[in-house]
Amino acid sequence: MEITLSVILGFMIIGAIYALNAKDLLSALIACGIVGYGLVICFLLLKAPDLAIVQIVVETITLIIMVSVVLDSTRKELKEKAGTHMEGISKIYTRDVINIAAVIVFALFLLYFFTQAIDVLQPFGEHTTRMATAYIDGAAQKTGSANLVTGVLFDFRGYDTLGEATILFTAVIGVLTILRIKGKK
Amino acid sequence: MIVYLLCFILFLTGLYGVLTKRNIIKIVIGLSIMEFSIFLFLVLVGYIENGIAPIIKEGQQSPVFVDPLPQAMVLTAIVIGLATNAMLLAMAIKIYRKHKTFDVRKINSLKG
Amino acid sequence: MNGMTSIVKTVTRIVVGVIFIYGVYVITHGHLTPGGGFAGGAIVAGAFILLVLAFGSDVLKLKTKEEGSSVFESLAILLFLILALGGFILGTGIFLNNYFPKGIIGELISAGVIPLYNIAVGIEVAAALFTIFLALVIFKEESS
Amino acid sequence: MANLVPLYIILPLGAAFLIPLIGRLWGIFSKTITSLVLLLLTGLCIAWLFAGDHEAIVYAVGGWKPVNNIPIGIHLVLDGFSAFMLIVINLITFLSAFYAITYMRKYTAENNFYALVCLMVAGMNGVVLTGDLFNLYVFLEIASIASYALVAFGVEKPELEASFKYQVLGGMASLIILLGVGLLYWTTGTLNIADIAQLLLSYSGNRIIIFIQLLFITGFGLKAAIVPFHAWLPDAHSSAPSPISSMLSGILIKAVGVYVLIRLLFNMFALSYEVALAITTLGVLSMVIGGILAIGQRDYKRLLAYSSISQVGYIVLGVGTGMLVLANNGANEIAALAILGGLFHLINHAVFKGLLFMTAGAVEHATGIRDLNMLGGLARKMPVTSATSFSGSMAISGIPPFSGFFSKLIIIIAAVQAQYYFVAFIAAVISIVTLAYFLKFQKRIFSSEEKTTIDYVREVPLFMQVPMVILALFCVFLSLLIIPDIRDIVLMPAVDVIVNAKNLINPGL
Repeated sequence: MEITLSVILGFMIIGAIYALNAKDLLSALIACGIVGYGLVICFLLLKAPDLAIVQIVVETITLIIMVSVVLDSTRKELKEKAGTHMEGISKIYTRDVINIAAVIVFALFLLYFFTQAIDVLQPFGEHTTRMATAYIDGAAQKTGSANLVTGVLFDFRGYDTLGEATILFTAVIGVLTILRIKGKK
Repeated sequence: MIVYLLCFILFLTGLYGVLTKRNIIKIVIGLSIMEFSIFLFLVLVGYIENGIAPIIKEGQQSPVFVDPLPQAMVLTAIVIGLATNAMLLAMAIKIYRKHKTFDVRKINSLKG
Repeated sequence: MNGMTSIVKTVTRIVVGVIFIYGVYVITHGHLTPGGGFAGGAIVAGAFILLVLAFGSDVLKLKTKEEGSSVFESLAILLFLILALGGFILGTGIFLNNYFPKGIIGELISAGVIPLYNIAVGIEVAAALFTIFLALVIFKEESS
Repeated sequence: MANLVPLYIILPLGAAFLIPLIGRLWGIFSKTITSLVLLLLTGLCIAWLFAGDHEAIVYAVGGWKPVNNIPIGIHLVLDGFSAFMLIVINLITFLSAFYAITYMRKYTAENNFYALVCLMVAGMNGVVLTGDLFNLYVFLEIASIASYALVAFGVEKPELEASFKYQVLGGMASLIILLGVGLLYWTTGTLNIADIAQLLLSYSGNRIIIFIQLLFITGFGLKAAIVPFHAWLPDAHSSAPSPISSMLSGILIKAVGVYVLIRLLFNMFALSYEVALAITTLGVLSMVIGGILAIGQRDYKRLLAYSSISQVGYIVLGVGTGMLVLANNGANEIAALAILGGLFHLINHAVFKGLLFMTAGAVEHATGIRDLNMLGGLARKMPVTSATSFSGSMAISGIPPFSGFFSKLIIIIAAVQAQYYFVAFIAAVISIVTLAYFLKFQKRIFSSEEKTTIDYVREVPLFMQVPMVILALFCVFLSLLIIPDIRDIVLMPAVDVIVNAKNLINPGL
């Protein structure tokens, strides 16, 4: 189990690195989408079918929206953009190198600290529930929902879900606000 | 523990993208990758070896379910991520129409 | 916005109904099977987005659609809030209480308010995603 | 009151959901309902504080009782500290919304503006009231997303760019916070703050706790714009419409940044010397760097934004000093004094920075100019704006009898009592620096010779004057908070909650 997951995660990391370094924005987006679909497989392996469904649909819609944003400029333009982007780097070469090096050192430091920190925690697959014990034992009788995730989502933690729906509402109003042609009368 | 480490490396990859890339779309991709890694991390935390998906079916004899709470949290977080992505993309297309570029360095109209 | 070729249109005509019904199924069976309001709502939104992508539409029609779907969205989330407030009025005086009888586990009409929440959230998510998509398309059409 | 706690979320949310529906049919609806809701909520909270009974209220959403002493549902907690924050949030937002009625007339899509304001208030109220970590993240995101949209409300180049920067850094902060929440869930298996606090008392894995604290300090530090995480603030706060600037600077960075940091570090984690030292250092850094950067600004609102960083540094410094004293097992009284100073400065800063951004908005509304070098001699033409701005400037630079003097004095006295003389000295010096740049600013705009380019200027309409005058009066009358009787009602319950963190009630027990 752990090995399968590690292999998929390895591919996801490679996809992520490719997505961040691709010269063409469209292929970057598609690589990012592949990372997202890799996540779907992980969810299925980890016995989270609800998440897999949501993630696959949401990833598809995000990809459609992202591509429609990027296609704003034609593909040829994009390649040129990517080209100038690279030239831009060679102009202030040292500054960017210092920036990247600093970030990598910082990341390695964080990684080291993380490895040290998680030593004391339960290893993978040996999770003990505390708050969730009540969500599993007899939860079906309490909420009446056969799908425990839905039970948690809408009953025990319905308040979170209200907040979540509100966030989507906020985002819609925000998008409608930002995409006005004129801000002032 | 190796999965947690790989998951954290994915997180750091995204962080690296956000901090070093100068293209708006790349920054959005970096944020998405950070999101993905955290979703995966939460679900990994809730996984129990030989557990089954938390859905009650008839005829199960005292099953071991994986923890449903992180799954509910991730479901919430996915929708939140979608909302932030939508806002970022709306901003990106608006900026593109104003400046005709996705390059952050070329649209610097504010002073430090 | 222009539509696509006739092959795409024909396939879309066949597929859209199936996707839509599948989305509704996922929403209404959220308390029994994997899925629920969020997944189902996103699937329904996907069906609508597919329609707009395949057939295309002029800006005027898109605008009425956008207004309609944003009204739907506000109504649906208001419905959610009213259902959550139902506890104050009908039941125990507690916010977000599951105040309906729970029924038998595994049946379609069970789990108290949860299916109603699922439906409200499903409409909300579908309308929200469709509105965001339409807003982007309209903006691109209008500003070019 | 116990049953009314959820109203702090329900009412603003209900208003926000109704505005897009009714607002398009009936133009005045959005403005009236926003103001009414906020006024009602402010009144409710003041009534609770003055009712005298400061027992914390724990409200179980959904009615879920703890099982085996483990809380399973989400709990809302209203204690002295959250009540204090609720008053500040709802009062300042009410005045800003009132001010916006005239100011926002020149913008399109006003309904969206009021809906977003309601959502932002709902988010902040939710953050302040919640007793659950993941729920805190959800409401934090509501407030943040609404503020991203509000910063970009003018949809011009600078607004969009500032908002994008804000959104990328804010999104990163949210994800870092979520990672911290996930790690805490992995460590303890629960999300309830009181329950986690209980578990951490007997927890041995020291490194993981430090790592989580590091993540939280980074995340909420980014939200609170503490130096070195302040890069987004000057852009975002100066580009937003003025009523929003006054809300962002006055309350948002405190509600989603400083408040949560204080609550988590004092009430959830066991205090440790290293963390306390880090917090104090960050406070001093913000105070100094924000103050120094503010001197050189030419843009009216950017100057105010940088001074926000500096003043938030004072708040963090006060609280950090208290934390240091407590972590060293020092006297509780000194810690309480330092924290009292921090909280006093928090409410003062909310009032005078809200006021100063409103006057900035008034000047911009009347002249259309924000460059300090191009403004001048407005005192005769805009007497009310000039007088209120004077009151705010004096309060922020700590001149007696204005309120800012007392809060800074308390912070400095506490630092001296705790024998951090160097810190006290820096705080005093930065106070003088603040006075210097606010005097310059006041002189440039209002009392220097008139510029010919701005002949046509008239005083702003009455609806904009009223909130400014109210806040200017607050700048003076908040000094009354040091009188023991009033202090015991408003500030001491909050200080009690922070200092006596061990008394935090556990809904599981």
